[in-house]
Amino acid sequence: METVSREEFLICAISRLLCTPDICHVAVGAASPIPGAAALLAQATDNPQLRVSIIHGDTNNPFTDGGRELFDCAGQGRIDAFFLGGVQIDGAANINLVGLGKYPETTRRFPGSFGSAYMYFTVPNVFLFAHEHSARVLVPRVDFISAPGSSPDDVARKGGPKYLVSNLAIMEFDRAKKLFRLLSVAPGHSVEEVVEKTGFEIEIAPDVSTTSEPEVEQLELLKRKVAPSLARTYPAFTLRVFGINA
Amino acid sequence: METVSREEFLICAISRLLCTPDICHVAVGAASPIPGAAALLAQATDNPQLRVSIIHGDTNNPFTDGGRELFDCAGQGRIDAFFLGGVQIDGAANINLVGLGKYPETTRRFPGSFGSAYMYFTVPNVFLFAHEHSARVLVPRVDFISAPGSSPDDVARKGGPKYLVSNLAIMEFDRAKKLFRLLSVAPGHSVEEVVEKTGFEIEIAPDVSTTSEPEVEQLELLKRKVAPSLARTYPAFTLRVFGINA
Amino acid sequence: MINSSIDNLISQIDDGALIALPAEYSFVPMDVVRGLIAAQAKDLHLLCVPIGGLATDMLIGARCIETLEAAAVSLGEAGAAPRFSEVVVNGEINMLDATCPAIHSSLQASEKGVPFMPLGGVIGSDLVVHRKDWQVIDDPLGKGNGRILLLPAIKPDFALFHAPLADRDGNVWVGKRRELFTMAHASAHSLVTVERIQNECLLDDDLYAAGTIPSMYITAIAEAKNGAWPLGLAGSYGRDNAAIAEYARAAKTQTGFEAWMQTHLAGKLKCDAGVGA
Amino acid sequence: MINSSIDNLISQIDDGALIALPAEYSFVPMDVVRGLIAAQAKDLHLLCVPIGGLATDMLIGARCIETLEAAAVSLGEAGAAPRFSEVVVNGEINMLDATCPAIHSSLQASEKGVPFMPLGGVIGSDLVVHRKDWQVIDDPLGKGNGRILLLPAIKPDFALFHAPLADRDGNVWVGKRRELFTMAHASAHSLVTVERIQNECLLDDDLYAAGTIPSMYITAIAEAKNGAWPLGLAGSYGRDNAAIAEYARAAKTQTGFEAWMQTHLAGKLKCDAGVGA
Repeated sequence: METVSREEFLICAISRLLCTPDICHVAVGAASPIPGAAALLAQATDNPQLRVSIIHGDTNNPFTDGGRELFDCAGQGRIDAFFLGGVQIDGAANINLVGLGKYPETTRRFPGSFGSAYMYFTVPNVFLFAHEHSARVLVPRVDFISAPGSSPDDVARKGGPKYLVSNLAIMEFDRAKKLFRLLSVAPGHSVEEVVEKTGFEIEIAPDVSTTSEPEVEQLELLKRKVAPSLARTYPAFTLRVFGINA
Repeated sequence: METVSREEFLICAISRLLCTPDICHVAVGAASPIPGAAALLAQATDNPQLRVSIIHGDTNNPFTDGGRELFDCAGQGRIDAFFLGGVQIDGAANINLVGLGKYPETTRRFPGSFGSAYMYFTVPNVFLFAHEHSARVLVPRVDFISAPGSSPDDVARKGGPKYLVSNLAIMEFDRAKKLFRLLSVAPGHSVEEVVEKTGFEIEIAPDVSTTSEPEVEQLELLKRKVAPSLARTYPAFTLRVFGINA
Repeated sequence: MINSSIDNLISQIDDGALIALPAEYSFVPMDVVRGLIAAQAKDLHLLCVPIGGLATDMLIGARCIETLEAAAVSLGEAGAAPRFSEVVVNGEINMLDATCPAIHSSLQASEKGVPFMPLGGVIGSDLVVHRKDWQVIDDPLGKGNGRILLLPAIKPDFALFHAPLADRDGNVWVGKRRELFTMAHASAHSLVTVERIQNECLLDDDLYAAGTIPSMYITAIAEAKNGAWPLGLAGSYGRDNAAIAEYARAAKTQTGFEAWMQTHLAGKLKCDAGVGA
Repeated sequence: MINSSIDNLISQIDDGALIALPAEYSFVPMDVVRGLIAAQAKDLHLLCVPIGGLATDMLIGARCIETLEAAAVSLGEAGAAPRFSEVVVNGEINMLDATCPAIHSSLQASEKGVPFMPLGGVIGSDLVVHRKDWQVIDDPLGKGNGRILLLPAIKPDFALFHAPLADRDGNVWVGKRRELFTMAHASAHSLVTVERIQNECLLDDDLYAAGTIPSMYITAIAEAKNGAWPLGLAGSYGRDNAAIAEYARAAKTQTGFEAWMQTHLAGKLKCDAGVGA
């Protein structure tokens, strides 16, 4: 078996999480190549009915009512899964996409909250994606709440955090207890390492396991079928990870 | 000179009222052939910059954002003149498009308020059009207020009644005094007749005059240029009044 | 479901459903309306978007309607809507009088997933007195904008419309008839008839895409040639003014209406009427 | 005014104006942005609809911006927006952080002529703490919907965008880029550059009409071949990723930015860059 890249590993892991009857429509942002590939892979694997909408993408982009349609569509309850990142994520599943340090000055500024402050409330299964599993990203308390992980009863909320996925671990958010539970750890890593590199308290699932490696068929499908359709929307990513030009 | 029909007389009279620098954009409903013809005639006469939008018409219909665009457009302040009818109109310029008798039962039901309850508030120059000048239409108090002629200070209102036009008379609404003032009377009729056939108190302008007859050039323009372009939107009217088939 | 049948569309609409129909300047699904009448649909809540015409008058005459919300009902140049005028005076349906932009805004509220939308004007109209579901509030921003009307979201169970064209992926082209986008976005389901279904994906062509409602909003599509008759379908065929005038005359009485409907529901009489595509 | 010049467009934009620019997935008028920089525009209030990119970063680097409202600013695959990141940290501009649907809704409020629009979600985000112009109110309908956010209408002085096509009547085709309709409707003026102006009226063709902003919303149009470069114009030409990457590198420092801009504002260098139509 060839070496599996970090990106391929993540794509395959996320793809498995998307294969559930609850999820009929996954929307993915234009800046999210790994989730985009995972959603298309889930569709290609065994779920042809799964609808994958890549926002502002040159392919798999069904929107015809302008920039607001994604948000309207989520507000209507037509989107089941969405991905959000975070320069910081805390144990209450609050996310920060704005900056480090005290706002508004900040010591380091990131792009901004995008649609997170809305999508997090409206999409039932939000996947949080940590670009780095460290105590610097997974912090006790975010410096700025772009979008809160939970809401009081007097705020309408149909959506919220479902999983937190990183290169090291897959955690599930328990909305009742308001904490993350470790479900599985990447091959070659330990529960202890995950606990140490997570800057907030987590629960360990009794049946915590090792995250499955990509299957040969999955990888084959990813390279042959998914990557080419991804290339027009995420050209730099597709070139770097799969060596495919748009 | 040929006989001038009632419709031609009204079209020409309204057309003159539309030729004023305040009015750059006239919108006309699909069920308003006389105002529609008047607006197109004003444009053809000496005002090529006058924008005429015939809502839902097959011609002169610039709208591309669906049924709400007319109302949005008015809300944006982009429409300077609009026409409203009334099965009843009262001296305070309240209009009733819903029915006679006590609502909701009513003794006679008419189509309904359409967009009047909004357009009357947003368009600066609303022309009220009475299909019949009688004390049965021009009443002391309408049975149902589809749209009020004036509003208290705590209700935002940029628009309202400007003129009331009938086959007998042209009256102007005085927004400060909240009453109609008789400006001119159709040829062959008297101020006394107008007063008698108006079911509410009116003021008589000191310089009350006789409404001008259509000019030969106006009629010629109306038949040659306006009528054909009207035919696709108001086929029955154009056939009956001008003998032109769509 | 692409390539469904009109019967299948009708079978999805339970008695008591809240259905939305477009105005006559838009794309009215007359075959579906006839189907509902033939199936003796009952207790429907009909939302006219925003004005009713022939379809509304027929559904009222056929006793399919329990509640009607509309800014107006009229046959346009063919005159008053005869069944509507009589039935409303008799108090036989629950009439919710509205004004055009209020209906558009209520649908936009559902489109955006918010519980209400504000609308300027209207205050002082007797509509507000009678619409217990409408609410006037004081300027919530405190910026001197005064009182304003709030309209509750309306979420139809079914948006029903006809369109010139769909594709095999379930996308529907309606061109500039954008109120159909709003209706489809706001409704739980959209049941659509079309003149024609093509193989090529409408979203692959930039020109068509601009006027295409994507399949995610569409529940089922059935082909219905001349499906808007006797109304017109802009760009495809005109109104059959003679047939509409005939209806307007016949439906002046309930007996006349019933005779007319019986004739016109039987068989494919509409094809005999000589409609050109 | 049809067939205006870019200079004429620029001359209409006074210092301090509130301008709206589309996101990079839409049609960004880069020639106008370069024109504003060359004319040393000052104290602009820039509304990104809803995300800023290259254009925003350039205007910030050129000191044209006093207030910036955006849901985010990023160069996309080319990475962080370098001038934005530095200038915001230094507190040199008045930054109004927002979230995408809030900006869309604020423009829709102006489009509808209402003082505010409600939006779900957002409450609990620190955005609400810092946006003094946003207001959270208790469920005004008393239907158990809970608290909700109200966003004040934003009425830009100028909507600025580029488009593939216009006609001699002043209608502009933007296809499915409907946010440009909303921007044009909401703004006092729309100044537009286009690749091409045709004689045939766009509204006369049903296919084009569906994607056409009518002339009543358009103040002036200037032809600008490759006017979105180095960004792409969907359906016409792609992004010039090499030029954008070069910008991203150069603009890491203010000196590098200024050198890059000087080179790129001088003459018609963009044509030498070999942009294919």
